[in-house]
Amino acid sequence: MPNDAPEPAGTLTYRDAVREALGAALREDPRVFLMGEDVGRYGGSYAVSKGLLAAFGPERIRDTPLCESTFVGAGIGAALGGMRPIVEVMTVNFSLLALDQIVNNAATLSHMSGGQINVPLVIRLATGAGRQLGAQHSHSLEGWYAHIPGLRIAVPATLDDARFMLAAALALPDPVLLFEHLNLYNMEGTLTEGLQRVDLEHAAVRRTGRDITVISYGWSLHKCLSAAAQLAKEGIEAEVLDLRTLRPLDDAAIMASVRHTRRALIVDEGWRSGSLAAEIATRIVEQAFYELDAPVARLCSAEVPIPYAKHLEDAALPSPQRIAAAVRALLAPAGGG
Amino acid sequence: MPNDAPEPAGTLTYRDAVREALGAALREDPRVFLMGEDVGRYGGSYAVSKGLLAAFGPERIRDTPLCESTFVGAGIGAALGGMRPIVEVMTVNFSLLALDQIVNNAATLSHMSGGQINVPLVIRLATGAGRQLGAQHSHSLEGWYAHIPGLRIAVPATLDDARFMLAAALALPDPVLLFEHLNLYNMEGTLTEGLQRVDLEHAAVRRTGRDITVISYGWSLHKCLSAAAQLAKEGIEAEVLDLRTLRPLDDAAIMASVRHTRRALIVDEGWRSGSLAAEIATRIVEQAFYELDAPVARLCSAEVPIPYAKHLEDAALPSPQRIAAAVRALLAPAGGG
Amino acid sequence: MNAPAAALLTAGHGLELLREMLRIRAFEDRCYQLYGQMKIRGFLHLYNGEEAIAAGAMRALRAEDAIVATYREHGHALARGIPMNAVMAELFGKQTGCSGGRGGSMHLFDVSRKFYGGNAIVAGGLPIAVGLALAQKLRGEMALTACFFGDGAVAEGEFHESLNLAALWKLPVLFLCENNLYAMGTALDRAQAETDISARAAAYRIDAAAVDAMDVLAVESAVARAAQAVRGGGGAAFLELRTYRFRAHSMFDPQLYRDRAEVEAWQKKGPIITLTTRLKAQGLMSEEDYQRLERECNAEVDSAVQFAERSPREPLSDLERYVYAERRT
Amino acid sequence: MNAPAAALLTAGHGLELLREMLRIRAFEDRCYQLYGQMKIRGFLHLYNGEEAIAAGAMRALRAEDAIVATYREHGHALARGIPMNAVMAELFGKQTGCSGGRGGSMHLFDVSRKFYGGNAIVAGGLPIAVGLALAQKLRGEMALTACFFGDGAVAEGEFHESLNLAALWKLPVLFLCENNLYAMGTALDRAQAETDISARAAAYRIDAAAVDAMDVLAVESAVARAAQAVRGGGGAAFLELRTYRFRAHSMFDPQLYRDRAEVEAWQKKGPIITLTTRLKAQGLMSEEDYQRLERECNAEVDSAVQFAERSPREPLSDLERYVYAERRT
Ligand SMILES: Cc1ncc(C[n+]2csc(CCOP(=O)(O)OP(=O)(O)O)c2C)c(N)n1
Ligand SMILES: Cc1ncc(C[n+]2csc(CCOP(=O)(O)OP(=O)(O)O)c2C)c(N)n1
Ligand SMILES: [Mg+2]
Ligand SMILES: [Mg+2]
Repeated sequence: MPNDAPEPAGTLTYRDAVREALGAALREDPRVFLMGEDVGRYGGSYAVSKGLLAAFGPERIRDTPLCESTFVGAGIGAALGGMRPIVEVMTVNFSLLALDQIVNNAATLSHMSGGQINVPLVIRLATGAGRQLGAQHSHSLEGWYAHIPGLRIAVPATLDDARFMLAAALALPDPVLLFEHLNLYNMEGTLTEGLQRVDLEHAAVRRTGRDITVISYGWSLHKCLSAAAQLAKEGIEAEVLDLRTLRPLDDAAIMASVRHTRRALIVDEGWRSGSLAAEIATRIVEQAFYELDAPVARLCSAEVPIPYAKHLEDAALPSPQRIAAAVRALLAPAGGG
Repeated sequence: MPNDAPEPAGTLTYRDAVREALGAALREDPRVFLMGEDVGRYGGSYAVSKGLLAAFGPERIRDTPLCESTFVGAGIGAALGGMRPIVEVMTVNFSLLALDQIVNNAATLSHMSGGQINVPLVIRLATGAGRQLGAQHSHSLEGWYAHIPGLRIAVPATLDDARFMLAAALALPDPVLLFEHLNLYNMEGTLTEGLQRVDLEHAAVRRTGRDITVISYGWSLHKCLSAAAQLAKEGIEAEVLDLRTLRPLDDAAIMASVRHTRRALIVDEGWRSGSLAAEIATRIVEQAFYELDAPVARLCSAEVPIPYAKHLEDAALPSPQRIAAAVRALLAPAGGG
Repeated sequence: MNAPAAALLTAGHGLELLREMLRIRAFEDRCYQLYGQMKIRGFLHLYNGEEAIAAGAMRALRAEDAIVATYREHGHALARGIPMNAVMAELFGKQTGCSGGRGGSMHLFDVSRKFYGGNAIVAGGLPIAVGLALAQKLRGEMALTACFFGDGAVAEGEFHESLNLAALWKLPVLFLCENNLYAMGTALDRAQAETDISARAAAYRIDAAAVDAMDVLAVESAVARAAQAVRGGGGAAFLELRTYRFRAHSMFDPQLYRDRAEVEAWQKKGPIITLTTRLKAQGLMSEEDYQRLERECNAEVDSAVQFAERSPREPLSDLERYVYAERRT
Repeated sequence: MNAPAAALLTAGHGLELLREMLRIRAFEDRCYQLYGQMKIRGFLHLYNGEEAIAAGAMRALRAEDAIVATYREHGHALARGIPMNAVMAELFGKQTGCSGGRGGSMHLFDVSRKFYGGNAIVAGGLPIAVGLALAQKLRGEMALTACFFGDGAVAEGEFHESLNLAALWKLPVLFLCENNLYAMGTALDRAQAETDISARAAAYRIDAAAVDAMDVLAVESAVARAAQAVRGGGGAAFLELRTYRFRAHSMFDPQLYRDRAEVEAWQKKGPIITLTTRLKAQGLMSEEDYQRLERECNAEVDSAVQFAERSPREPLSDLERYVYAERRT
């Protein structure tokens, strides 16, 4: 953990927090390096790594050519060779080009070698929609990745997690994918004073409530919190759970909250069919069916390649309004049965 | 539909049925061609296309170099250009190299172009585990692919579907992925007499029953049928539903059966977390919660890269025994609540 | 550079090329402003400095040829003949846009003009172009597929796979690499072990040449010659079009990776200046002609903006349309 | 072929190389039988005919070098020094196998010998090798990474990306392409527009040469020389090792794509025959010596089979182990 890293004073952005995390990791462990497209001279396509090249030099802040499969695979190899690479895939959309390396190698090598090999690789990816980038640049695939055994998937939604999840990921000998939602980079706030580390195991209750559990992560978490604030004015107390890691899922935290509120809504920017929301809903049914007062519900993105036009894009994504409406519907007297 | 194709007489294998489907499609429509690794001179890595090169020549049975991303992308382009390509990706495992083309292009072009473009492309892929091929050759990712809007996913589990789904897929202007499980190729049987076509919309009840609905597809369907036969001896009548298409899912057929039996087990060779089984379970909860007598259950593969050793591989996959046990457990008096 | 010598110039020919470049330039400059006004959103990649490629190449191609481009494709769309109204409306996200507002700047489509997009995945268009050319060959068409892409795409695996397949199968693909020396902030020599891109293409046994793409006439004649060879059944051809991007990569790029002086030096030899100087020197155009062309182009842009502004948006109820085809073929 | 001349031969040296090739051959032939007996399952790709590559190359490499191989890697594993017992037990799916029975024929691992697998995805090992070499460079090791792959891999995008990256970053990778003229049933000239693979590699500015890989001494000296250049900091090197696969691609291959006569012609110039003839001609080995070597190799295989047969299987309760690391590093 960063001992010598200066504690940030006052307000910072999520982007700053990630940058500080990178700086601390690079300072602390000579095995760490950052590699990806335009992480160096350009300063990172979302300006996350700006200044790091000057501070750490081109051996440790490595600009790569456009070759996602190979620089991700090289990250795997470098991890096998004793380094602690942080590979930045500019966005999750381009990670599809590297999927063979991630799924067939990073995720399998440990098991397939009978435990001889670890792949201590961290992959950072920008994710998500909402910036009118169109169908090829707006995927939310972190839930999809969470299907793959051998990977760990984590999603920092808060400044604290943006600042400290990277160190937690680097401390694990497994491949960890960290998904940073585009819309979070400009989020401002302060770090929790005195916080030195976070884990990659536990979900976190970000708001307590008694009437329903709203489960989310990443950028959607903030939409849930804003819906919950609105609902509170109407007398509905929603508990908001931040999953933080999508693989493994913290079943205990999910069930504890649902047992308490007896209702659950899952909010997920992924497409509905085959979403992570479906997985969570199913686990709740498997583990807490008889304690539910209503069917588990989910709110996801419309099942369309995300369109460019703003009104269509907005309509395709979860919004605080739709979240609040879904909560109200779940709390309405049950129909059927 | 194949008019001039001779009706097959008597017994044939699933492999034969796929080959007949290919032959009929090639005979019937000059726009159709087959392209992939070793589909020609080698005869197909699972001997599916054996003989087609001799019958149709190298322009229509095109051996490609090893370049999954490009020959799949070329299939997309050829479809745009007025052909009806059938692209064979030798196995789903290698399709990870082509995922960018499939997800970012095949699935998006129609919507992204405002409906100007169709991608009438059929991709055939061998899928599944159970042959001791190890972690990189045993993926069951058809359920994972079903997450992607813009794609249609179909899984022929019977000889009839192996024989006629291809024509149904070619008749659609959308990209269709057809998944053929390795273990099915040697399955023998006869085609339904007089059958000329099948659709890609409806699930099919393969065995009727009153006590529980067992939902599956592909190779797992046969495990379910064998479990159902065993259970029948014990007086348990399981209804077995063959999904046939994983995207879109036939919700109506699923709910109709579940409303009738009031219990459901989903059997899926995919890994459990984020499986198609989760999606189906969630839909049942969303649409038929108050009609359930027990929590929906699912039986999937263990969450491990599939190991080589036979005893470990067997332990990782659903089996008739485990299916039967899961059914019995669901029918046992409910605990909890 | 082993490009063919430019053809003898007439006034009509020269002014048409100049007009096309000026149209594109005017369009791009307006887009820049409109982005600042938040009329256009998303990623916006401007083509300033590279106009000679789209203008010269499209003139040398035919209506029956298919086109595949990148996310920096306004120029290609306009030069191909997609009405400026439809392109501008697309950037405004309107129903009258050439992709119904669903595509935006990076995804311009017009199938009636065989313009198969805009592709926002670097090198993602190459396999599609190979497939279009395969269809052309299988259908016996006397057409080719022109595939535009940047120097950055050369590092991607799909570049390699696509060049090999096109060469192996002797497909009518014309690869047009727009080498503007940078992929975002990554200079060519920090991306490629071998920076001679046309030499790289030749390693696949594809006829390849480099062209000074600040000279629109050189582009036009090189493309015409290569296209002729491809149409003649000679298989794929490759041109490296040496150019420079005058503006930032996109609207979010502070350009830390290059000097202002470098940009200015290139601007002095830009394609519009080059042709203008030549036309004037040869007495084929007066300053007045030039001014008139510029006015006409600006007027066209003005009216495209008005068209886009006034156009309706797609109804929300249509959000889920076109994910699957509505017609059965 | 511009390979270096083979070194002067001594009896000891020659017999060691021959023994290594005979071991591999005996192992592969036994595997063939064991597959028929269903002791070995899954995909099985045999190395007959190509033994000179593994035997020659491994001798020229050092313990500190890292190795990445393909699914046809029994020979590499054995020549690298993984005990035959552990390799055979792996094929039997036993706990004592070099991957605990979880990997099988295509996934042999031995990290203590820097043998980073077996990889069943064609070209999938190349990026990993590039990364291992990057680690070696960053850590200042005087080591290299040797990456074996087939001619089929040359068409894949990862070949291109990996060669470019290794060349661009001057990484200590030694690319060893086993060109056996076929990728499954696809002959080289139906896969590659340019069939001269070492020329292709040179297009990335990597030192490349082709070697007659039916001559184990030529392989050994070419690898030794290339390895020296790489270790000296010269960046990546590439050898195309021209060889031939005597058996079917895998156990499911009816070999429709080549003539028996072609196979037989190659068998006559196989690496074992070639070296045997030479050793005898130079009076460095008697027929008796040869018989003894063969007997010893067969005995080693016998005992490996016994070891594998008698070994325990992983307990079922361990199925879910190793998906994630158990130790924290
Ligand atoms: C596969 C992929 N990786 C990364 C990106 C992000 N990106 C967009 S444009 C670009 C640079 C491309 O450079 P070049 O091909 O030279 O085209 P130019 O922008 O110079 O016209 C990058 C890295 C992308 N769109 N696709
Ligand atoms: C990406 C990928 N595509 C297809 C396959 C199936 N396959 C296995 S081996 C092989 C041929 C490879 O040929 P080559 O690289 O020449 O190696 P060789 O088998 O001749 O040693 C193919 C197509 C695969 N394993 N991986
Ligand atoms: Mg560029
Ligand atoms: Mg080969």
